[in-house]
Amino acid sequence: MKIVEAVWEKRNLGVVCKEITFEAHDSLEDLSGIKALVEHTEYLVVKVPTLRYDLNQAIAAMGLSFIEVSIHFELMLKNALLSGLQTRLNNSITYAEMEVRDLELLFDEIRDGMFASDRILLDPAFTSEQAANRYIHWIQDEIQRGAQVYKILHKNQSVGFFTFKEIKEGIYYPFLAGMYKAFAASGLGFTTLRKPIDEAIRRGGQMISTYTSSNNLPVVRAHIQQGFSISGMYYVFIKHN
Amino acid sequence: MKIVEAVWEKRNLGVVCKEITFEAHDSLEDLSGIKALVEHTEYLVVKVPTLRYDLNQAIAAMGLSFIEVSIHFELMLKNALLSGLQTRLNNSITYAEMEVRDLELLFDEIRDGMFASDRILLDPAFTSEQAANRYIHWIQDEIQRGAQVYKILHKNQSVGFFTFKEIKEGIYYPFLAGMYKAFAASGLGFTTLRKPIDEAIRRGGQMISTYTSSNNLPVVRAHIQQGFSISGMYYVFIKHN
Amino acid sequence: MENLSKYDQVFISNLQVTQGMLSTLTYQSVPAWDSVGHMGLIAQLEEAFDIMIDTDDIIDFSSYQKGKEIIAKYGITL
Amino acid sequence: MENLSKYDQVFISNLQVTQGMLSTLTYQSVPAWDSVGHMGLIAQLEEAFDIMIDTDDIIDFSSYQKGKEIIAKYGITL
Repeated sequence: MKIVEAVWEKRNLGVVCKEITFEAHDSLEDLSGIKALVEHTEYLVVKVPTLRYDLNQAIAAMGLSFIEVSIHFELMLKNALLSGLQTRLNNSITYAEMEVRDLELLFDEIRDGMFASDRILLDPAFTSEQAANRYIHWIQDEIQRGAQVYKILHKNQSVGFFTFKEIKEGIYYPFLAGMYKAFAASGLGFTTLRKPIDEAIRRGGQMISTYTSSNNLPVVRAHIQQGFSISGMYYVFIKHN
Repeated sequence: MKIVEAVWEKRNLGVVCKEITFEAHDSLEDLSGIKALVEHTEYLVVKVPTLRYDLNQAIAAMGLSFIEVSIHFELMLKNALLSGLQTRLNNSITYAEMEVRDLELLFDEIRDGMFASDRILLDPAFTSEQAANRYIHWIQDEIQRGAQVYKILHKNQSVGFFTFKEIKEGIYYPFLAGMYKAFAASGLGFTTLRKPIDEAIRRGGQMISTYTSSNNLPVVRAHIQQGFSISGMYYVFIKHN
Repeated sequence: MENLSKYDQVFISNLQVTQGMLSTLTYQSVPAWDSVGHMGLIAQLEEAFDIMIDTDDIIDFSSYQKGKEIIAKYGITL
Repeated sequence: MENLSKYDQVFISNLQVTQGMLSTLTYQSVPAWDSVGHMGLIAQLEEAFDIMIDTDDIIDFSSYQKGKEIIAKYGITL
């Protein structure tokens, strides 16, 4: 069991947030130690590995409610898949690192509700402003720490974006990506996964490691279609005090 | 919302069981109509589509607890994938329809705890005998209704099994499959998915449609590796009264 | 007429919809018509009519009805 | 010695384990070593040592240690 005080969420969401992650070998007895946390933390997030119904049940009994599965995806770059049609389309789409005004456009799109399946946005205890601010702060923090943000371009028009961060030598984590509203129904969504793959290949990397929510079925499907495998799943429960 | 009285579970598990499935367009108000069911059904199973935190939360508040995600998989046979090594192995493995004594072996394996991620087996309110009986009855019922059960063979030895059922013209549903205990760590597990594909191709079919539990990560991974796509996901909650 | 039924069949088999749902079908109106489904749909239309659809047309292909106009541009009479 | 480090490296890169975990590593002891992981592992060992492993040996390949014995049968000195 790992308990993290998510200090960044205090600024992002304005509440004290703690995140508890259980591992497969943790026992039910470990729960007694977190009773006070469960009762007093303003916003508590608990992640439980699959196949642990004993934990699910005990956590639900403590008043937490299930909100999503965090699905972890991995792709060895040499296993990346793309159909003939996608290859043709991908060749007509480019990407470039963002400048300041590109970031402003991105932040406007986020404020407009880009991440509809986000657990903060789904939660009536939070506002859409809080959800948007959290993403914007997250991106700004990661840029400070050396991550890149790219715009995806069709005929010089921004159609979407992706982020890019090296988490271990040759292993990249595109922590956020998405399509802009005007192109959400364009079929180009696959490029938000493919362009990070292209960039990782360009940099001589080996692997992409990322995760997504079960509430975002289109993005889960897109990962699978492009050759990602699921390396793990965690059930996510939340509680407000 | 669809309510099914699962009469077969009365015989299988010895309790009155009802299954409620919500669809994406159902409203939170529909919950008030099931209050009596939730309070009085001996064993209640509720399935909720993803992205409906309002329903998850309301259902948890009624005392149900989350147990698994039911992941629906589909494969157009022409999209089936198999690595070179798997193709070589698959060619050295055969399958044949079961005879009575093969079924007895299968049922012994099931009684020995073959389906470790089953939501009945995970549930302390049920015994492992109930869980095994349920599978055995299920297979017997499906045979009665015209389904086939095959043994998977390596050098004339049974290493596992799969079931096979046509649910629509050219669409097959292998409702159960698994490896026998002595071969659980053999790497041959992929054949429990591939042999049904081979049989569907042999019969001139178009598609395999099936589902599995998020609690069975190895089987989820195996589907994805062989080209299946996820067509939908339901969060499954249960309650005992 | 034969082309229309071919066009319909691509939607029915790719998106698991019924004939009755076609006339009002739009991108994202069924779970199967997402980014992955869109690629499958376009690829099968290209194969069925032996055409190659431009990127701009693939992006604009937002509904069953809109798709008819687009296919017509490639000389296919539905 | 060079063969042993090649052998170890296949496990480390395929199953995302550390060197320290290898000696006691068995099938299903980490989530990555399931049926899918087993295929990736065997395929990469075949490539690394330019051998073709028999079906029976693939089935018996149940641990890091057992695998050493199996690889030795193919004339590879670890």
